[in-house]
Order: sequence, then structure tokens, then C-alpha cells
Amino acid sequence: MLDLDYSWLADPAYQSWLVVGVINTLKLAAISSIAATLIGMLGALALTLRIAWLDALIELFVEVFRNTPPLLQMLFAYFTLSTLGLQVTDPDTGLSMPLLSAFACAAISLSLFGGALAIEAFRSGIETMPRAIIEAGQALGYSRWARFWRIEAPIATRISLPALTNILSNLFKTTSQASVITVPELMYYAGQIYNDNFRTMEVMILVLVIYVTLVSILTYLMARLERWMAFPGYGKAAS
Amino acid sequence: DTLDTIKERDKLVVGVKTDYAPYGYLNDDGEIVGFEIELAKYVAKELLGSEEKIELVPVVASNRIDFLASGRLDVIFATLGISAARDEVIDFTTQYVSAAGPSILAPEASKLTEWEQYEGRPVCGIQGSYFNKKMTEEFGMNLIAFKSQTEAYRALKDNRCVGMVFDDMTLRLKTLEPEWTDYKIAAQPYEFAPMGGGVREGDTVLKEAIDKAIHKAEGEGKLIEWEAEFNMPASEYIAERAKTAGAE
Amino acid sequence: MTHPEALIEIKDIHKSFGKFNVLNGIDLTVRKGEAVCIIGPSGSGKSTILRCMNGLMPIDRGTIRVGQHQVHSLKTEKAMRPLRHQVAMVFQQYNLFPHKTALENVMMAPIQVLGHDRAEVEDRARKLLDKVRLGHKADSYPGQLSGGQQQRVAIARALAMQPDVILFDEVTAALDPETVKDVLFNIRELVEEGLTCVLVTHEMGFAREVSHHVCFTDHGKIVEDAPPAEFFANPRDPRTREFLGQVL
Amino acid sequence: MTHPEALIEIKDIHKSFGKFNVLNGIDLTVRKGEAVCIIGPSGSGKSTILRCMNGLMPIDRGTIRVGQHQVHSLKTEKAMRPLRHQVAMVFQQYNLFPHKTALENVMMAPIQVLGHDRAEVEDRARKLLDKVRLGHKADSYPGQLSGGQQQRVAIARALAMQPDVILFDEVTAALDPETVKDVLFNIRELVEEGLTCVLVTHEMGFAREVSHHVCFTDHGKIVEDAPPAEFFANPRDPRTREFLGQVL
Amino acid sequence: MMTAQLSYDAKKKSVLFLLAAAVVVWIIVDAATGGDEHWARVGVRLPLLLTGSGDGWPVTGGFILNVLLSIASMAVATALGTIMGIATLAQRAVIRLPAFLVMNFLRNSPWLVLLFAMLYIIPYEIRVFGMVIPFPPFMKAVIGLALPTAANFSEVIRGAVQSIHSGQWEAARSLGYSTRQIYMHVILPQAFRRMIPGWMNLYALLMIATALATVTGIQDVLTILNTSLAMESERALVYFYLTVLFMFFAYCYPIAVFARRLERAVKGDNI
Ligand SMILES: Nc1ncnc2c1ncn2[C@@H]1O[C@H](COP(=O)(O)OP(=O)(O)OP(=O)(O)O)[C@@H](O)[C@H]1O
Ligand SMILES: Nc1ncnc2c1ncn2[C@@H]1O[C@H](COP(=O)(O)OP(=O)(O)OP(=O)(O)O)[C@@H](O)[C@H]1O
Ligand SMILES: [Mg+2]
Ligand SMILES: [Mg+2]
Repeated sequence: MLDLDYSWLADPAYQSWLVVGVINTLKLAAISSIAATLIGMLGALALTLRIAWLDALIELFVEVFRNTPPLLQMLFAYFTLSTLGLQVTDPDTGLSMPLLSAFACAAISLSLFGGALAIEAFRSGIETMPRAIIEAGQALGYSRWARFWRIEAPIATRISLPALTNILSNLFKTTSQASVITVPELMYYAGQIYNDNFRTMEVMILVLVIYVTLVSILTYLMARLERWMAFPGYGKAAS
Repeated sequence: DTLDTIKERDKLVVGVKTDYAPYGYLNDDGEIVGFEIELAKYVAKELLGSEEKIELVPVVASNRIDFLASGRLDVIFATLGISAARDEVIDFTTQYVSAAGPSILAPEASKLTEWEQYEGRPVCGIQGSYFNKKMTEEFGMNLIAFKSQTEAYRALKDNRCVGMVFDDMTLRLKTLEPEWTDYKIAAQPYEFAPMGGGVREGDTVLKEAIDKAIHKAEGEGKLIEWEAEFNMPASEYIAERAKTAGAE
Repeated sequence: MTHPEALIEIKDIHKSFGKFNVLNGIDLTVRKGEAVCIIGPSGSGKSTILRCMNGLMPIDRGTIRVGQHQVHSLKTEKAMRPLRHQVAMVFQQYNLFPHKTALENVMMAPIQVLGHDRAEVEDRARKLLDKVRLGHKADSYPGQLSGGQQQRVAIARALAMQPDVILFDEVTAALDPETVKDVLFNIRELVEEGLTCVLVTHEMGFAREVSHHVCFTDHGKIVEDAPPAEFFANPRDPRTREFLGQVL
Repeated sequence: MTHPEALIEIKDIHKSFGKFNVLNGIDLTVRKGEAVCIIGPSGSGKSTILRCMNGLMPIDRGTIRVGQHQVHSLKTEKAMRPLRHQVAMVFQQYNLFPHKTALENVMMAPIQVLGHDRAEVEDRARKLLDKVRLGHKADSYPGQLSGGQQQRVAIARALAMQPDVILFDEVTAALDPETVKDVLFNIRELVEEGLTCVLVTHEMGFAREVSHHVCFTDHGKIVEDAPPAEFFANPRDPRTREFLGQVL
Repeated sequence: MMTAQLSYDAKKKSVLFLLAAAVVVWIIVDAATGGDEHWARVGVRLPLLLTGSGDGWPVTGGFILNVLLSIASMAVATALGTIMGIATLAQRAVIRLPAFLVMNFLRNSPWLVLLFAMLYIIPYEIRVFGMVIPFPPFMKAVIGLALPTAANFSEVIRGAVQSIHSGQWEAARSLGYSTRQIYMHVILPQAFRRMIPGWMNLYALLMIATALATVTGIQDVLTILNTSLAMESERALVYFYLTVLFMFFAYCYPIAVFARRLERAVKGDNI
């Protein structure tokens, strides 16, 4: 039924497209993962201060970004932010052009989307902190800050790690949507290739395999990190 | 085969453009209209007896062939340029338009008037255009390919690219629009490309039935009428075809 | 009337959770270097008294003085820190930090809270672990220790702070008799060295052996307070008599 | 040699977790209608013995017979079900079903597993709850009960199965003396009615009062097995003597 | 200042209220300074964006199609995910391992790519005994979205089942329950409560992902947005995007809030 023809892989143009595509996918995923994790940590940290106006802003940010499609967020950033004034003058042609390239738009959208999810994850890690641990810290005379840094943050990080793994692998998968705003990543070049050689099925299968492999490597590394950070008798990784 | 299926279901499923005036686009009421839409309706009438027995499925360049191949569509009338590579995966109907190949739309001030000058520069384009690989491989452009024309025009206006490469006629019509008066055709087309409908590889019976319908339309001068209706410049090619078809 | 030598002085404290009154006017005085046991049926408010004593739980009415601190008037976490440095607590559920080894659990607070020298603290911590016979488990995480071992780490952790007062909440529950005896010896030694202890326990033998006086709580009140010999031999209150009569 | 009247017969069982040998050749015989207590230091394998007896944990070597069941040769969950109908267990942590009320916890298994008549089971369950003095708590969820009350519901749940044998794992840990006494009376009554009991406990008074003979485990072996009078007055094994010497 | 007396929650609420008010004011000011023209365009196209037809009836696409798509996919995903989840918990390796592989494959592939793949793997028409059963793109989109959702849901089920304390298994076993009975009477009733928040979160995620269905060629709100933008001016673009973003937000936000409330409620009954 399926007779798959992969002879097109011999074409050097396609080969270089695939390589560039994978490199750009990795770049986009790495940048947005790191940024999302940082946003998540800072956001959750800010929430522990319990400053009402700051918390309201963070909550708004989280809800807006996690309740709208990242695809739409990227399109919005790409097509409308420059209309709203984010422009620079191109020194080459003297014309004004958008400040943010397609790649920047995708990276920023994905970071914010992932960051919103990460804030939630870290926040819930801090919230599920056993009351007993907090009391022990209090009883030993820790100040609120010292208690947070020395005791709660390390434990919360550990508790949040599985959720973070989910978010980062989700983010990695979402990078494929950046093809829609012409970021030259894997999915974009996949489109270029099958529009050229019409071997859609073969191209899609290859792309699927590449993505699954890359995401599996990511989740494997995160699982290693979980195990490395584990302390006996706590969480799943220990047992 | 497909023709039987069409008759059985009593409806022709056609893939058309919705963002490609004058061939297929949405009017202010949100209806799909255009040169190729009229053609498709005509074909439906010929095959099934009524213009109404038709389902218009919006497609873009990058998905039209897949939709056809996977059985979603019976036929496409979607500004499909005839090329050897495509002929390997689908069958073309008789061609009904011969348009100039790609040209480049750029701001009035642009000094890039030769194709070779675009090497290494960002140029907007559309995913699924038959000349895309030539642009990157031969001219060395940094092609930024969008899914739809709307997006590509938008990106050109934003100066995300120094020009937009696309079918000459469409771009020429664009320069006539009030918002596009300070744009010009910077690089001229280097070839002419005929356009035809597409059916699945091996759908010979359907292809012949459609060909017959198109010839009939040409003979009745319908295509010239539609040209006028949708403000297309009168093309010699269509007039020529109408003459030969009428003579038969 | 104030006892001049009293280290801890609790007067008429009340505490309720919603409509449920847990403490109904508790009075208690503990002199420096004394060990006081609190016994009583489950749910009678024993743990709550300890929690109030080091400010983990605010009270509704009454006064608590520990050393020079007026606990009931300390409102912020910050204001309570000097109190906490002076009063340590060993919890019913141990509450060790799961992400640190036994040794680190003991060393953390003196270094991080009191700012003591690391080398000196490590030396002290190792001595304390030896004292509770856990020198060989210094590098185990709480999850790798048995209940009795965790309990002893918790005691060492409290002692490492070199407090004036330690509050023990059911240190012996779910320990086997041998370990109970161990803990008893440790505490007795500490008291002889001048430490003040308040202990909550279900183990009558333990209360008899360790304490200078014993309090019996019921329905949020202290209904009897006497030296252990008198308390166990001649309880005056009928409720105490009934309770002690049940002991096997 | 087989004891003809022995209901439970354990011979030379071994069990290890990885490299750690928990059970090193346990022999134990329990006659019908007897109550046997197992005491010993924490981690000596007491709970493990109980778990092996009703097949919750497979053993590495040796034989276990309960009634007519050869427990060591039952390989599948399914094969163990008749055994489980005969042997009930009360867990150290109670393990009540939190989504059911006290009454439902008691009624569930007889209806769903044994297929008994609902009305009859409800009647029996209410009587059992009355017997453990919890008739008024029939409609409370486990989360609304105190530890001692949960423990008693767990006992009622085990009894509702009308088993021949009940295994009790530290039913008295963390209960106050009054509640311990209550539980003691209940169990004694059951034994008088002909039930066979195996109990693990840390409470020496309890062991003395309730049992026909007492076993002392250490390092995965039973080092002493004697009637309580003899066991507590004249322990032969030095390890037992040492252990009992620590009891306050 | 008066706010100094307010409690934390009251303060936060009032800040959020102020933010909402600021947005409303901004819209009014913008409308007064020329934005009304663009909003009018949005108004004209709104029925098209919502239902896919210019006068709002019949429903052939648009945002309502996204909603229908999400509901249909969730139904399929729940059924598939339950089977997959229980299969990954099976004791027999012949069932567990393949289920585990399939689940991981689906979980690790991007939704967009899976949806694309569905386009080519499933035919548009199936012929059985001369009957033509059409397989419209809507169905393809449903399956394409349901597959990754099912894989995620099976994880939710697994997580919930495994979060039940092992003591419950032992207690039920020692009462003589069979494995099937233990799932039915003891584990699933308890796990169910813990699954609901995860299920709802997943639904919100799925709703958001329906935007990707534009690649299957169905007239979802994003496809329509794009085609209608062809007829609109540059400035109106912003207003159109904001409108569609708001549609998703307005639909998903209440679900997410409700899910979180349930999550908190459930957290308490860990035994
Ligand atoms: N946060 C709370 N909300 C409501 N009631 C509470 C709360 N904390 C404790 N209680 C109730 O207060 C009473 C006293 O609790 P406390 O922990 O002081 O008892 P205890 O004497 O230490 O008992 P035990 O011997 O079981 O430890 C109990 O009846 C308990 O149900
Ligand atoms: N799953 C396991 N993996 C490894 N070791 C285990 C496991 N379960 C129990 N053990 C070990 O086996 C030993 C015996 O455990 P068991 O629960 O039978 O002790 P016990 O005599 O009941 O002690 P306690 O009085 O504390 O309940 C302990 O040292 C424990 O650490
Ligand atoms: Mg207590
Ligand atoms: Mg045990």
C-alpha cells in the first residue's frame, strides 16, 4: 500500500534545507526554553512577595498567554506589532522596517507562552510545599527570605520539575508552528520540499521521525536531571 | 472512476483560490467569485446539468495538489501553472490561460531591476509556486515563502523583503490599486507559462469530459466575457483559443 | 503574681478554630532547667500549646512570656526571630528537610541563621549525631532513615541551635521501647546540663522518668499539674484518675 | 512434623529486598482460636511476615500454609482470592477507602466480593460499628474521623468479611492509652468467639494482656516464642532480655 | 490612601478591575479617534468569523466550528485515552509495551505535524460494498487533534491512578477483590476526582490547538481571518487579530479558572 520513495533525499538542495531547518528548530527551542524557564522562575518568585498590583499583572499575563493559541500570538507579533510602532530604519535602503524579524517574533511569542505556563508550574510547586517544612524553617528562626532560598526554592524546583519537562517538550513541539510566519525551521523547509517534489507523505514521515527523536532526547535529558536532583524518599524518581 | 463518483454524488468538488483576484477571491458579501470560479461552474453545468451542483473548496498553492491527490477534490482550478514536475504527480486539463511567468514587485525607488541583483536578498514569495526552487537555487535569493498572498503583500509593505516574486499579471493588477501606486514591476518576466486545471493522475475519463467542457466554453466566447467581467487585460491567447475552438 | 525564676510563663490563653475552642484558659509556668511533661487524650490541645509557645500559632487571648519575649505581642515573622533562636522545637512528624542529608539538616540553621563558622558547626553537628548514635548515618537523606532515626536527627537539629528551651511534640510515638529509652537518656542528660524542656507524650513511663512536673490536659484546660510521683500515685482530679486507670 | 490442629503453619521462609535479607528463616505455628503477638525492634521484619501470610508479598523460599491454602504456591491474584476471603488484615495505616463513609467501608467488600445480600450486610455492619462504639459515626467519611476511630473502622471492616484469621499490624501505635484499652477489649472478645489473630505491636502491656503466645523477632528470625507469662518473666534469649530490659 | 486598608485579595481584585477598565477606556478613546472605522469593519465580518457565512447562518466554519471541533475531538480523545491509559497500566507486557510506545510517539510529535500527517494518511472517501462513506476534512481534523490529546489524557489517567496510595491496593486485595473490581470500586472512583482538573486543562489546550486545523483545509476561524484580511485595510489588521485572540481567551479562560478551582479542591483529599 505504501510505497515510499526517498530518492529525493539525495538532492543536495534538500539536504542543506533539512540541516538548516533542524539547526533553526534547535536554536528556537533552546532560546525559548531558557527564556520561558527564567520567566517562570522570576514570575513565581515575584508572586511570593504578595504585592497585590504585581500579582494582578502577572496573573493577567499568565491567563492571556496560556488561553490564546500560540500560532495566533506569533501571527499577531509578526504582522501587527510593526503597525503599532515597533520599527527601525533599514540603513541599506533607507526604508523603515519592522524591528522584530520573524525569528525574533517566534522566539518572543514562544518564550512568553512557555513562560506563562512555567509560572503556573513553579507557583504550584511552591504552593504544594508541605506546611510542616515551612514550620520547621520558622521554628529554626529562618528569615522569610532565607527560608525561601535555602529551603522552599530547592524543594519547589524539584517538585515542579516534571511539570516543567512537560512544558518544555510542549514548547519544542510548538516551534513547528513558527513555520507559519516563515521562520526557516524544520517544518518550513518540509513545506518547501514537498511543494517542490510532491512527496508529501515521505517528507511528513521523515519530519515526524525527526521531531519525535528530538523531543524524546529532550525528555530523556530532563528525566536525567530529575533523577540527578532527586533526594531519596521524595517524589517518583526516588522509588 | 472519479467521473462516476461525481455523478453518483451529484456534485463536483473543485479546489479554487480565494485570495487571488481576478481568478478567485471573496467579494464584499463573502462569496467566492472570479474567472476560474465561472469556469468551474460552467464545467459543473456541463457535467451534472446545473451550476449549483458544485462545492467550492478554498485552497492555497501549498495545499492544492495534496488536497487533490488525497481525494478531497475532484479537480482544481486554482491558478495552476503547467510544469513538468507537477505533471509527474497529477494530470493537467487543457490549458485555458497563458500568463506571463514570475516578475518582481518592488517599491518605486528600488534600483534592483535585474533578476541577478536579488542574490542574497530577502524576497517575499508564496509557498508552492512552481518557480520557488529556481529562485533560491539559480538566483540565490533569500526566499521568504508565505502560505497566502495576503500575508506576502503585508510583509512587502512592512519592508520585510526588498521585493515580491509572483505571477506577473497578478502583480501588475496590484500596481493599479490605489494603495500600491508607489510600487512597480522591477524585474520583468523571463517566460510565459500556461495555466490549466488539474485532476488526479490517471483520471483520463474525467480529464476528457472537463476538456470538452472547456473547449465548449471557449467556443461560446465565455472566457472572453469573463475576462471583461473581472477586469483582466484582454489576452491574445484567449482570443486565439476562442477562435480555434469556435472553428472546430 | 510573677515567679521571678520562671523562664516560661503562660497565663490564661484561649484559642479557637472557628467555633471549636481548643484552648480554654491554660496557665503554665516552667522554671529554668526544668522538664515538664504534658499528657492527655488525643485532641485535647497538647500540640496547640507547644505551637503557641514559640509563636507558630497566634493566640486569641492571654499572655505568653518566654525569657524576655512577650510572645503574644510579637506580630511579625521578623519580630519572632530572636524568640525562635532561643526556643527550638522537635515536631511530632520530625519535619526534616528532605533535600538535605542528616548532617546537613543539623548544620544548616546554625550556619545560615546564626551565622556561625562552618567548620565549628560541622564539628558540633558530628558530635551531636554521635550523641544520638547516628554518626554512621551522617550522609543519609531523611528518606533513607527509619522513623526512629529521623526522630533523633530532629533532636540533634534542635540542639545544634544551642537553644535555652526545647519543645518536644510526641517524640516517642511509634518508636520501639529500645529507641524510647535512648531518647529518654539523651533528654535527661540535656536537662542535667541546664536545658529547659517541655514535652508532649503518650508514654506514661517516659513522663514519669523524665519530668519535674506533669500536666494533664482535657478539653483545652490543664486539669492537673503535679510532680510525677504525686501525679501518678495520687491524682486528685477524677478525669486524671480515669485516664491513668486505663493505662495497661 | 505437622501440627494437626495448626491453622497457620510457616516453615523456614526467606525474603530479601535486593541484597537486604529481611526474613532469614521464619518458623511459626498458630492454632485455631489463638492470639499470637509478634514484637521486636523496628525494621526487624514484623510487617513483612504479616504481608507474606496473606500473599501480599511473594516469598523467596519456604512454605506457608493457612487452612487448606498453600500460600507459597499461589501465583496469581486470582488464585489468592479464596485465601483472602478467609484471612483479613488490619493495616498499620488503616488504609480506609476515603471516598466511602464508615458504614460503606464496612459493607463494600461483603456485598461486592462475597456477593452477600445487601440488607443482611447492612444489618451486620451496623452491629459491628456499634461493637467498636462507632454506631454514631456510621455516616462520617474517614477524613472526618480521628486516628483511633479510623483504626476501629478498619477492624470492623475486617470483621465484616467473617474471616477465620485476622492479621493486625500495630493497631495501637499512636493511640492514647484509653483508646488502646478499648481496642484490647474488642480483640479479646473476638478471640473468645473463636477467631484466630496474629498481632504486631510495640505495646508490651497489650501483648501481655491479649496473647496466647508471644514471638520476638530480630534480624529476620524469631529468636523467642513463649506464652506471655514466661516470655515477660523469664526470657531465655539474651537479645529478648536486652530488649525487654529497655521497657520503661 | 484608602487602598492601604484593603486586604490582599481585595487589592488584587481592584487592580484587575482597573486594568479591565483601562482596556475599555482605551477602546473608547481609540474608537473616538478613528478606530471606530476599523471596529465597524470587524463588526461587518464578525458573523463570517463566527460562523463561516456572511450572514451568520448556516454554520459552515468560523469560531463555532473551532468549538465543535474541540468538543468532538475531546470526546474521541477521552474514549481513546482511557483505553490507552489502562493499557499502559496493564500487568501483561504484551499489552503494556506497545501501548506505551504508541503513547510516547503521539506525545512527542508536534500537533501541527500530526494534523498534517492525518491529511495524507486518511482518505477522503472510503468505499465499502459500493457505498461511498465520505470522510470530510472535519473528521480528519477531529482525529488529528484527538490522537495527541488522547496520549496526553492517558498520562493524566496514569498519573491519577498511580497517585492513589498503594495501601488502597493492599487493602482491597486483602479483602479479596479482583483486579477489575479494584479498579471499578476502589481506584477509579478515587482517581476520577483527581482526573477532572487535568481533563479540563487538556480541553483548554485542545481548544487552543484547533487553530492549527487550518492546515486541513477546513474553514476554521484562522482560515477565515486570513481570507477576510485580503479585503481589509492595513490598520484594520490589528483589530481583526485582537478580535480573534479575544474569542479564544473568552472561551478558554473560564474553563482554566474552573479547572484550577477544582484542582485546589482535590488537593486536600490526598490520603
Ligand atoms: N487547623 C485546625 N482547624 C480546626 N481544628 C483544628 C486545627 N488544628 C487542630 N484542630 C483541632 O484542635 C484540637 C487540638 O489539636 P492538637 O493537635 O493540639 O491535639 P493534641 O492534643 O496534640 O492531640 P494528639 O495527641 O492527637 O496529637 C483537635 O481536636 C483538632 O481537631
Ligand atoms: N520495598 C522495600 N524495599 C527495600 N526494603 C524494604 C522494603 N520494604 C521493607 N523494607 C525493609 O525491610 C525491613 C523490614 O520491614 P518491616 O516493615 O517488615 O519492618 P517492621 O518490623 O514492621 O518495622 P516497624 O516496627 O518499623 O513497622 C526494614 O528494614 C525495611 O527497611
Ligand atoms: Mg499532637
Ligand atoms: Mg511495620
